[in-house]
Amino acid sequence: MCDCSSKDILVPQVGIITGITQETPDVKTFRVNAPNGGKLFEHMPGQCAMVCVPGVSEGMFSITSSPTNKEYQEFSIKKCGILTEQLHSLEVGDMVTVRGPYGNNFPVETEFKGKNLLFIAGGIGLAPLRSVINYCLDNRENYGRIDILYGSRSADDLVKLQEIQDVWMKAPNVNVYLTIDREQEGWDGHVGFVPTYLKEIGFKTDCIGIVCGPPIMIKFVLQGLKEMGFTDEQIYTTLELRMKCGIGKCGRCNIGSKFVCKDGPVFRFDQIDELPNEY
Amino acid sequence: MQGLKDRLKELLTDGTVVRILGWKKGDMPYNPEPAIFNSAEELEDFVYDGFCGANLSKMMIEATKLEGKTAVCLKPCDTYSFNQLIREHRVNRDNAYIVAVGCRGKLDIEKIKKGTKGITAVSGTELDGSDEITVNTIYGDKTVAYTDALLDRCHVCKGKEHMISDEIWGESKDTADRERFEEIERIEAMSPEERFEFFKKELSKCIRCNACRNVCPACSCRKCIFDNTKFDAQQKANVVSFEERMFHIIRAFHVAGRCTDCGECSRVCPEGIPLHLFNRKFIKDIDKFYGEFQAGKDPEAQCPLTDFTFEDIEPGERG
Amino acid sequence: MSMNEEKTEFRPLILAFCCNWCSYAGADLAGSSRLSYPADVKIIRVPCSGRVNPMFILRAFERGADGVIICGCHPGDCHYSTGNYYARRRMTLLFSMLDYMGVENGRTRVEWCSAAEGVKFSNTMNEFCEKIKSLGKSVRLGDLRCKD
Amino acid sequence: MYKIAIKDLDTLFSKIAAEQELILPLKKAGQYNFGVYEEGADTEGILVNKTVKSAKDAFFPQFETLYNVRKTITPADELANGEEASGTKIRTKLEVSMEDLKDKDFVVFGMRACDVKAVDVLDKVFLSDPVDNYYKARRDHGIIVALACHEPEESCFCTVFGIDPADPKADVATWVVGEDLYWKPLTDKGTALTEGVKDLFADADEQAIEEEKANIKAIMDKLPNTKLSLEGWGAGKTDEKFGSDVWAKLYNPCLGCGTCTFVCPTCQCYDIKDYTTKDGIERYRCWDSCMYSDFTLMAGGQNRTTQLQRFRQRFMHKLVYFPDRYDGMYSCVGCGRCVDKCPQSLNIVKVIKAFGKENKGGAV
Repeated sequence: MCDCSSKDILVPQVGIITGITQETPDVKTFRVNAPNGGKLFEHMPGQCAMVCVPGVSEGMFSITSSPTNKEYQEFSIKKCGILTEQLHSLEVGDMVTVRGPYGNNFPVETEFKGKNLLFIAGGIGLAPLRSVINYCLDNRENYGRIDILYGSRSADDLVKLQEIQDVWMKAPNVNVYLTIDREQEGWDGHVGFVPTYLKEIGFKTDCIGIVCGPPIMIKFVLQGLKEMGFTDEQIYTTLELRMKCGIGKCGRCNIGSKFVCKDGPVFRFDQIDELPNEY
Repeated sequence: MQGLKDRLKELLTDGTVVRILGWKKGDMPYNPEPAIFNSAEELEDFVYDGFCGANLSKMMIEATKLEGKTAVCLKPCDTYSFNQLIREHRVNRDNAYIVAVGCRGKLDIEKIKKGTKGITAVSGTELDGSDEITVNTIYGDKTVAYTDALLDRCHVCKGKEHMISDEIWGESKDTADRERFEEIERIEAMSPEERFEFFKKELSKCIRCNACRNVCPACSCRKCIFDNTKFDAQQKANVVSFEERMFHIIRAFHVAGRCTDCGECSRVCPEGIPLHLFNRKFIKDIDKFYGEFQAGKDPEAQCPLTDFTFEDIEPGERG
Repeated sequence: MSMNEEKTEFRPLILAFCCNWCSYAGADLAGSSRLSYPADVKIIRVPCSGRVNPMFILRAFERGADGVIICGCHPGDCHYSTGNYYARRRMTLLFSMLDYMGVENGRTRVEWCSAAEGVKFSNTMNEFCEKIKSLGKSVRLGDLRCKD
Repeated sequence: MYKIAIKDLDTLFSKIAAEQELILPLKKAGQYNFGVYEEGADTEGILVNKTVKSAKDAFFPQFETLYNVRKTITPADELANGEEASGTKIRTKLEVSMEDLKDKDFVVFGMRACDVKAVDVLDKVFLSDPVDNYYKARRDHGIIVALACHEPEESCFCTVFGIDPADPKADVATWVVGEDLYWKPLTDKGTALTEGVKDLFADADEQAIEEEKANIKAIMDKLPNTKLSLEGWGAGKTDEKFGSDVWAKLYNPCLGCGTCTFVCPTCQCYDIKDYTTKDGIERYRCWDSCMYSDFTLMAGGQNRTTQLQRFRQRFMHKLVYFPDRYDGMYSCVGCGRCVDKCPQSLNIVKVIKAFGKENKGGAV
C-alpha cells in the first residue's frame, strides 16, 4: 500500500457493497460504504463518481443518495453495457473501487435557494435528481413548492417507487406526478409520454426546471417548457458522455472548451447553448 | 497529366459520372491527397504524378454507396484490390467507372529525403517525365534516378496490366527488378534466433496507430476485432512486445488469401515497419502449399482459406 | 524464487483444444481405460477444430502456456463435414508464420484423434508433453505480467 | 557557455548516463526515436531534426501502470468465518496499491524548441488542478537539454506559434556550430548537470552562436509553412469555425488512424484500461486518439459518430478549445510531424490554409 500523502487523484478508494436493491427489472441500487464504515467521501447533489469493477472497466455514475445521508452512498445503475452487466452480477460483500466525487453540482445552496422547483425525469434519469430532491426535502425550509414529474416505460420501470410513494408524496408542499408510456394492468395513474403530460399539467413559470432523462425526452421537454414561457436560464440538466479520467484531462468528454466531467455534468441550458452541438 | 485532367472533366460534363475519385495537389511538392471532385472547377487541383501512390480502391466502398456513378483512377496494382473488393461484395461495380491510369512506379519520399532537407520543389515525376527527378531544396538542388526513389513495392511490380477497367489512360511500365519472394527467403534462411530478433526490433517500433489497418483495402470489416470493446483484443498501446506481435500476426492472418500485396501497409507505416513481410509470407506459403494464387486477379476465384482439398498437407509439414 | 530453493522439475503448462465429437470423447476413453497422460495438459472443449481461432493460440501463449495442441476429427470424419479441413489450412499457415517469426516452433501441434482412439490420445499427450519439456519454458510469446 | 567537439559526444553521453538515465534520439531499425541510452547505442541520429515520435514519452509515456489491484475471493463455505468490513462479510476483497512515482533524475537530450514548448502545453493540462502526480514526478525529475535546429525542414512551422527554433528555452540549450556543440545552462537544474560533466567541456565564446542564430532565422524565413497566418483561430472562435462547411470538404480522405495524434508532441488524450494478471488487475493508462471511432463510444451510443466530427474535434481542440481554456495558448507547436507522417497527406497546415482561403473568399 502506498502512503496516502502521495496518492494520485486517479488512484481509487476501495468501497464495499453493503446493500443491493432491485428497483426494476434492469435497475439496481447499490449501497456503498468505506471498509471501516461510514461514507467514502462527502459530495454535493449532482456530482458523480467513477465506479470500477477491476478487470472489467470503470464508469462514471451519478451519486443517487443525498449528501444529507450520513451513513452511506448509493448508486442506481441500469444494466445496459459490459460494465453495468458486471455490476449487476455483484453481491453484498463484494468490493468495488470508487474515486470521486467529480464534477460540479446543482446550485442547491445558491440559485435554487428560496425558489420553487420542478423536477422532470424519465427512466433512470431519476438517479441524479433523487439526490437533489432528497437534499431539498431534508432542508425543506430553504425551498418553495416542489413538483416532481416522473415517467417511465412501464410501472415496473419506475425507479424508487417505494420511496416516491412513502416519502416524497407525503412531504409537505410536494406534488408528485407519475406517468407511464403504455397502458398497463393494475396502473390507475396517468398514461402518456413525459413531454405530453407536462403540457397537460401546464406548470407556471415561477420555478426552476431540472430535467434529466433520455436525450429525446430532454429535447421535447425543453420544447414544452419553452412553449410554457420558461427561459433557458431557468432550466438545468445533466449531460452524460463517455468519461475515463473524470478530471478534465483524458479528452473524451470534451465539448467546445468544456469538459463535461469537470465543468459539468450539471449545465444550465443557456450554457449548453454556447457549446458546439455535439452532445 | 493535362490530358487526364481534360478527360476526367469530360466524364463529368457529359454525365458519365457525377464525381471523380483522384488525387488533389498537396501543400508540399510531394504530398498529393486522395480527394473526391464534384465539379470541373474542383478538378483544377487534380494531380497525377509519381507521388500518387495511394490506392484509391478502398475509398470506393463508401463512394459507390453514394447516388450516381463515381469515376476512380486506378493504377495497375490498385485494380487487383478493386477486383478483390468486388469479389467480397464490398463495392458496387455498377456505380463505378474505372479510369485505368498508367504507372511507371511510384515514389517514396522517404528515400528522396534521405540526406535531403528543405525541399521546395520536385520535378520530372509525371508519367511522361524523365528518368531523373530534380529536387530543389533551400540548401541546394540535386537529382535522383527515378528507379532509386521507387517505393519498395514497385521493385516487385505485379505487371503493367490493369485487371479491370472501363478505359485506359497512359502507358504503364513493369518496374519489377527483384524477385517477389527474395526478402522472404532471406529471412527464412536466418536462424530462428535471428528471425526472432529481426521481427522484435522491427515490431517494437509499432505505435499502434492502426494506419496499416485503416488503409488496407482488405481490412474492410465494419467493426474490426481490434476495436471490439467486449473482448480484450482491443489494446491501444504496445504495452508489451506481445501485443503488437499479436496484432500484426492476426491482422496478416485475417487478410491472408485476400491480400493482393498492394503494399499500402508498408507505405503508410509512420515507423517504416516492413509490414508486407507478413502478408507476403502468407502469399508465399499459400502458393507453395495450395498452388499459385493471386488475390484480385480473377474476381470469381475461390479464396484459398475458404477452400480445401482432401489431400492438403498437415500443419507443421514443410510441403 | 529464492536462490536456496531446490530446483524443481519443470512442469509445462499445455493447452489442448479438443473437438467435442472426437478427441474430447477420446480423452474420456483414455481416462476410463485407465490410460495415463500428464496432468499438465489442460483440456478446453470446442465444438469443432474449426472453431479454434488463431487468436486463441496466441492468447494461450501470452497467458503462460508452454505448448498448445489442437485435436480434431480425422479428415473426412468431421461432425460438420468440413470444419477440420478449414482448420487444417489455417493451422498450417499459422504454424508456418510462427516459425517464420522465430517464435515457438514445435510448441504447436495438430493431431487427428477419434472418439475410439483413447490410446492414441494418451500417447499423443505423453509425447507432446515430453517434447515441450525438452523445449523448456515458453518465453518469446509470453506477457511479462502473467509470469509468476 | 561551453563547447564540446561533436565527435566526443559519446563520451559526454556515457558520463551523463553513468549518473542518471539519459534519453536521446537513437536509431532503431532505420528510424529515429527517443530511447534510453546504453553503452554502445547507435547515436548516429543524435542531430536528426525530427524523431518519428516526439519526446512526449519521457514525461507522458505511451503506456504506464497507474496502480495494481489485488483481488481475493472468499469461498462461499468460508464466508461465515471470513473477514468483515463495515458490518458486512467480505466476499471479494480488493486491495489497491499505487505504482511508485518517478523518483530519480533523468536527462532528455536533443529536444527541439518545438518539443520543449510542447511540454509547456502538456503542463497546462497535467499540472492544472487537479495535478497529475505521475506526470508531475517526471517533470520534477526531468532535465531537458535542448538543441537549436541547425537545418530546419520544409515541414517546420514553429515560428507561427511564436517559437524560436534558434533559441530553445530549456534547462540547457545547445547549438551546433561547425564541428562543435555549444552548451549553455539556463536553469539551476541545467547548471547542476553541467557541473558534473564540466571537465569534458572547453570554454567558448557567445559570438559563435549569434551567427548560428542568424543563420537559422534566415532559413526559417525561406521555409514555405512559416508564413502561415493564424488569423481567425484562437479563443472565442468556436461558433465561427465549428459550423463551417470547410470541414466537410477537408475530412474526406482521413483514415481515422491515430498517426497524427501519436506522433504529435502535444496530443494528451489518454485511455485507462485494465489488464488481468495472475493474481490481480493492473490498471494502466495509454495514449488514445480522438480520431478513433471508439473514443467517445458508450453503451448508449456516442456523440461523435462520424469521421467528420472526429476530424473537426482534433483541430478545433488544438486551435480553438485549447486557447479558450488555457489563456490563448495553442495546442500545436508547429513541429510538422503530422505533415510528414499522415498517410493521406492531411495535416494541420492544410486545415489552417483551407480556412485562410475561405476567409479570402477563394475556393478550397
